[in-house]
Amino acid sequence: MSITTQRPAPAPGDHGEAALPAPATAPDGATGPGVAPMRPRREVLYFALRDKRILFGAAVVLFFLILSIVGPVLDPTDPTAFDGPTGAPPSAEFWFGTTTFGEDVFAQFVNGLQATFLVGLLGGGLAALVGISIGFVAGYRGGIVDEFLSMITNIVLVIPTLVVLVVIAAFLSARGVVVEAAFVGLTSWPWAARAIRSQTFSLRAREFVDLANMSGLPTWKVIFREIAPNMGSYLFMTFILLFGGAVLIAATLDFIGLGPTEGISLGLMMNNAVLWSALQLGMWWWFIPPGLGITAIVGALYVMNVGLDEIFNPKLREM
Amino acid sequence: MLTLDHVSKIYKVGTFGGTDLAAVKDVSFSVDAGQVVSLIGESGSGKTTIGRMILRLTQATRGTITFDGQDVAKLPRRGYYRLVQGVFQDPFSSYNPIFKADHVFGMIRSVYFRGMPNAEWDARVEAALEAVGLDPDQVLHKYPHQLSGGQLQRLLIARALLLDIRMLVADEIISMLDASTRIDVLNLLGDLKARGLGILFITHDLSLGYYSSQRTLILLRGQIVEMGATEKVYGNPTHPYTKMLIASVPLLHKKWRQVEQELETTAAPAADACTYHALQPELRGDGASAPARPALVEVEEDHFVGCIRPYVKGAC
Amino acid sequence: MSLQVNDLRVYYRTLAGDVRALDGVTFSIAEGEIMGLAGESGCGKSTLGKALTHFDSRMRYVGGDVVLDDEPLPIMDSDAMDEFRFWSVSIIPQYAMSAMNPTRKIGKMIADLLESRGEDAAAMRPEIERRIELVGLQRDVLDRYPIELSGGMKQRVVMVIATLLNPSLLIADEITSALDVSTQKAVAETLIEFRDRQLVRTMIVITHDMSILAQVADTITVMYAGKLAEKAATDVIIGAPKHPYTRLLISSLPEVGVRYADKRLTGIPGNPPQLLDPPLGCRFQARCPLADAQCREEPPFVEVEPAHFVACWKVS
Amino acid sequence: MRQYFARKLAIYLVTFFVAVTIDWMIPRFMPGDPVQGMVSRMSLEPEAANRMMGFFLGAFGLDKPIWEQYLNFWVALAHGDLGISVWQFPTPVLNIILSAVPYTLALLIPAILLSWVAGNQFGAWVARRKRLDNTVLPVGYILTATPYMWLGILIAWGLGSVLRVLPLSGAFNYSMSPTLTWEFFLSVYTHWLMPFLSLFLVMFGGWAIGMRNMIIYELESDYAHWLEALGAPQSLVRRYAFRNAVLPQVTGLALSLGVVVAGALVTEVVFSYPGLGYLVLQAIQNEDYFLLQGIFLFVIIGVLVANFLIDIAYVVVDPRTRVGMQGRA
Repeated sequence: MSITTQRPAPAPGDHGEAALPAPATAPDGATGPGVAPMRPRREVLYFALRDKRILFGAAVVLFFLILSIVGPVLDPTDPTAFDGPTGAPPSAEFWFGTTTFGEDVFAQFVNGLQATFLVGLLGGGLAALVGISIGFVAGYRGGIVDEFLSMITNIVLVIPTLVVLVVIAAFLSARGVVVEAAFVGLTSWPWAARAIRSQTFSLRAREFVDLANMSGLPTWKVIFREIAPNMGSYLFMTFILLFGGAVLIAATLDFIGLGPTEGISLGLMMNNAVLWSALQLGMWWWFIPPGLGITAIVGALYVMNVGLDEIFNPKLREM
Repeated sequence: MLTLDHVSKIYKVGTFGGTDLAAVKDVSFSVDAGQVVSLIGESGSGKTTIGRMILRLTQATRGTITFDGQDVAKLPRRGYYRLVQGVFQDPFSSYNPIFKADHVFGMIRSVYFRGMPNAEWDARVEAALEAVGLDPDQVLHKYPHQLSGGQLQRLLIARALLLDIRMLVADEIISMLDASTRIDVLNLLGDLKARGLGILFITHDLSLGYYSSQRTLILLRGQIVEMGATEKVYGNPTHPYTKMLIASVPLLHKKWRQVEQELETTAAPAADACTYHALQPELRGDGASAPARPALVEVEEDHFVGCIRPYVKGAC
Repeated sequence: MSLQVNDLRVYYRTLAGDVRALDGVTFSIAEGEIMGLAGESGCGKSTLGKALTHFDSRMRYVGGDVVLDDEPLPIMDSDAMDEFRFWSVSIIPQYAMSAMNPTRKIGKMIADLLESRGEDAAAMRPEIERRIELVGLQRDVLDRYPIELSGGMKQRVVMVIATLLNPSLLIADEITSALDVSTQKAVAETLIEFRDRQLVRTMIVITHDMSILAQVADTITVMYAGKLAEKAATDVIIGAPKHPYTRLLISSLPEVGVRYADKRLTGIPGNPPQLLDPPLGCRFQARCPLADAQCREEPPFVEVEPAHFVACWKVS
Repeated sequence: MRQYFARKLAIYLVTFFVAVTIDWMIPRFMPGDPVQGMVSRMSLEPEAANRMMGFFLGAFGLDKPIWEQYLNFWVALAHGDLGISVWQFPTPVLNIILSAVPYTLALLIPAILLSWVAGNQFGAWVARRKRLDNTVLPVGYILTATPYMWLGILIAWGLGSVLRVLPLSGAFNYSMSPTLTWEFFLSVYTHWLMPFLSLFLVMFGGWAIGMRNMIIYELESDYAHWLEALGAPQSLVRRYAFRNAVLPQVTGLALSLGVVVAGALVTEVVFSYPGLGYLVLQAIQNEDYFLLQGIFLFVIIGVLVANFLIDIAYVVVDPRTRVGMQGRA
């Protein structure tokens, strides 16, 4: 089953089980790739390097990543220092102009990018870790363990987590990017857990898992050495989507003014722009870059994901 | 050697596991060394569940399975798998597609032969491959998709042989293979039997069971309805279900109609008399006293049959 | 002549190049004939079935022509084919278990299909019910969803739907392989009944199971690696095959009555050739005990005896 | 069927219970004494701070044993007592929330329903039409990747600030008072249009893409292939595919509610639209934690109820669930 990129990535697990290609039973049927399509690595690479979407997505993400690293070096201005002209449009000196208070928008932007990547990496990573662990255990063990974990998953899935985050953040007196990422990560895993659970569930029924068990391998080895590698592509795509999701959630939090109390972020930039009437004043250089940065990164990830999806799910690919 | 004693498997299904579904009901039989026992049933008969219970891939709900008199569930896992192994229906799904095919050997080595020197291990692998008629150069270091179904199934049997097993559960191991190669894998079971192994051959194909086994069990909805020496079960099928199965097998040289006619004339006793209840007169009469799950009775030496109408209450 | 296929070539497009799944196939089927099409996996038998009805997206028409009832069948032109589909040519697909829309009641689905083809579904309702009963089902399956039916029931419903408009040619692709023996027999016998009642004029029954063909087919065509090996009346193919492949294949099939202990059957060594780059000449030469230098040239598919066609240099 | 609903209802009740518990726990168990932090951030005179501190302690009931605090919380909740707003002292929180809810619903419900319907239609139409698929679809991906507030900002800037065709903020012209006149309705409508549009567009992209993927999956399914082999026209095949592909979209709708609500909240902030989102911002800026917690509960209840309704709808539209539940399958 494909991971659709619809936000908030609707748990593919929901119809995943029904939609999984059944292993071919008739001798004449092509021996389908089954659950997580396992194709020779060379073939995956072949398609990946010829897929415009993957190349484009990777290029965009890479561009912003490099910019976030190189930017602060090129322009070492303190992003929160009020030492430029006030409300100046982009110029040779201030590439992205300045804010009403004389802050350098470009410096804010590149530093904000850093925070964005950090939140995505940490938040998405944590969510992936939790989601994958819960998905594996629930899917592999089944029974009561599964009932219990699925219940927790469903509860967290239904609760509008952003509202929870808002309340939590409001009560936190000091907030850092890492703490924010942790909270985002801890609340955005459920759909991933569900999706991975159903994948694990169908892989568990495959005979090579029985064979590994009959070789006397301990359970954790069966999960991590036999099942997980088969879901490599799936796990990677899950991480990409969680990364994008974490970036968007963090931006939303920042925008309400509940972002990190220290430093700068893209969401905070938009918050400030709206708060100090950049819209009415026509200071487009203040609010265009941060939103564009987020949209470009997340959009590029989604586009990349579609490309990957079609490579791993030949059904989606047109011949 | 391996004995199942009143083994049942009940699955919990439905919301909160509210409904019981009996996949295997009160099954008892044994497999001895140097014997091929075929377990024949259609889909949903519970034949695969029995195999999985023996292989400890699922637990019996009731009853015990013993190996050399010891309760299988209590034996250490590794020790048990050294003696008892299985091969399954789908050769392609039996291999982890991201690894090379000999990964199945590697797993065995990592658990059982950790300290063995390379040369000794290679010799062992070679011996096992030779026993299944495979050329090491053709099958080692290849990915599963580069090998044929027949080669893959033989590799799995070779994998089991690495362990000095005494018992093999072969679950539909040739049903997905091509006609031109399946017989060779089937013959392999005969060779293993000659080496003294006990083999449980699970299949839905009566002709395969007839070809390779000494004893036959007919399974219907989780229950054994007829069992005994293969030539007796096939030569004198008594339970109507067995007869129906035999009459349904497509044969090359005989049309279905012919087989039907033969069965009606030669099969004894007449289909309208229930052998089971004829031998247990005290149970005859109203439906209430007819046991829900009649035990098997011996109709001739080494040939047992259950009630011929186990599902029609009070029919006898 | 009801169906005439001339030098049909259909390839599969893959990354590595064209797979020659159907590489010059010529045969004909007479009015009222049930032709069995047998062969191992990947021999092109299913490709033939699909080529005559509906190409899948990877298939590529390369050459050859097909004539049905003296009318050319535009198989290379999907739009033009629509005029023939369902009315003249119909198929029971390999995936019959999932061939029906899971969220539509069967009766409604049939009505949708008929109306979309310009038929009066309401007027046909009595006939649909009659045929449902003909295959041994209750009328009320029309008011059920596909998941409410068992595999055998679904198979029969699909058969009824495929033949509703009395097609000249029906292709039945592996319709028994997913079924239990008892259901298999019922479904196979229904095929014959449909022909006898002239609901279908000719049939191609595709299967890997030779013994099913021995029961239902009038003639059997054996395919090997994208080409035809032999075609003859059923009892000739079973009893006196001429092509070495057919002979080896028939002799490797176990059936009730043959036992390992008494008569050890053997398979055919080796594997079929890759169709990406098939060998020149006879495609069976690598596995054939009779092969010699002459076999490096392609043997023609010729009539060696009346209505007995063989493609082998060693058969005169 | 009844068992299915009982199970669903049980899960929602547990979820509600968990949510309320979280809501209760946050101010009490956050590290570093959040009440202290709140008061200190108010930058009051020491004396006022002490009195504020005492007020909060009493209001939260922090001087009572934990279990009693918890119990009291539930009792108050049952009476609809969400506390008194600090920001608009002494208006009850419930009243403030109730006056904002209609605005949020007026944005959310049309945006969700229209985007779902239009997105599904569009996605289905685009699927397997090569040129469209390659040109229109990337727009969909960009839309889904756009943060709600940024699209709001862009629309507000473009239509409100540069072109000046629509008003930039509020729910209606401040110089008007709510009356049943056409002028007033027009004012409400023009103020509503931009926030609605920005919500609608982001969601539309998501549904379109999801539908496109599901349709392709359905068009490659066995039943679609068989229909084609029997010569059924594309219109029938697509009709079936659409129906089946919509089903997962219904589930997706339920799962997306939380995020959509969050999107609505920030969109309201951009347009100063006086719904719950705007209230959240006010609550945060005025350190009104009762209000914040009240909104939290309100949103949770709303999302849970909506989810339950969608669950019911799903059973109605997917026959398989009904059949399965009757145990006939």
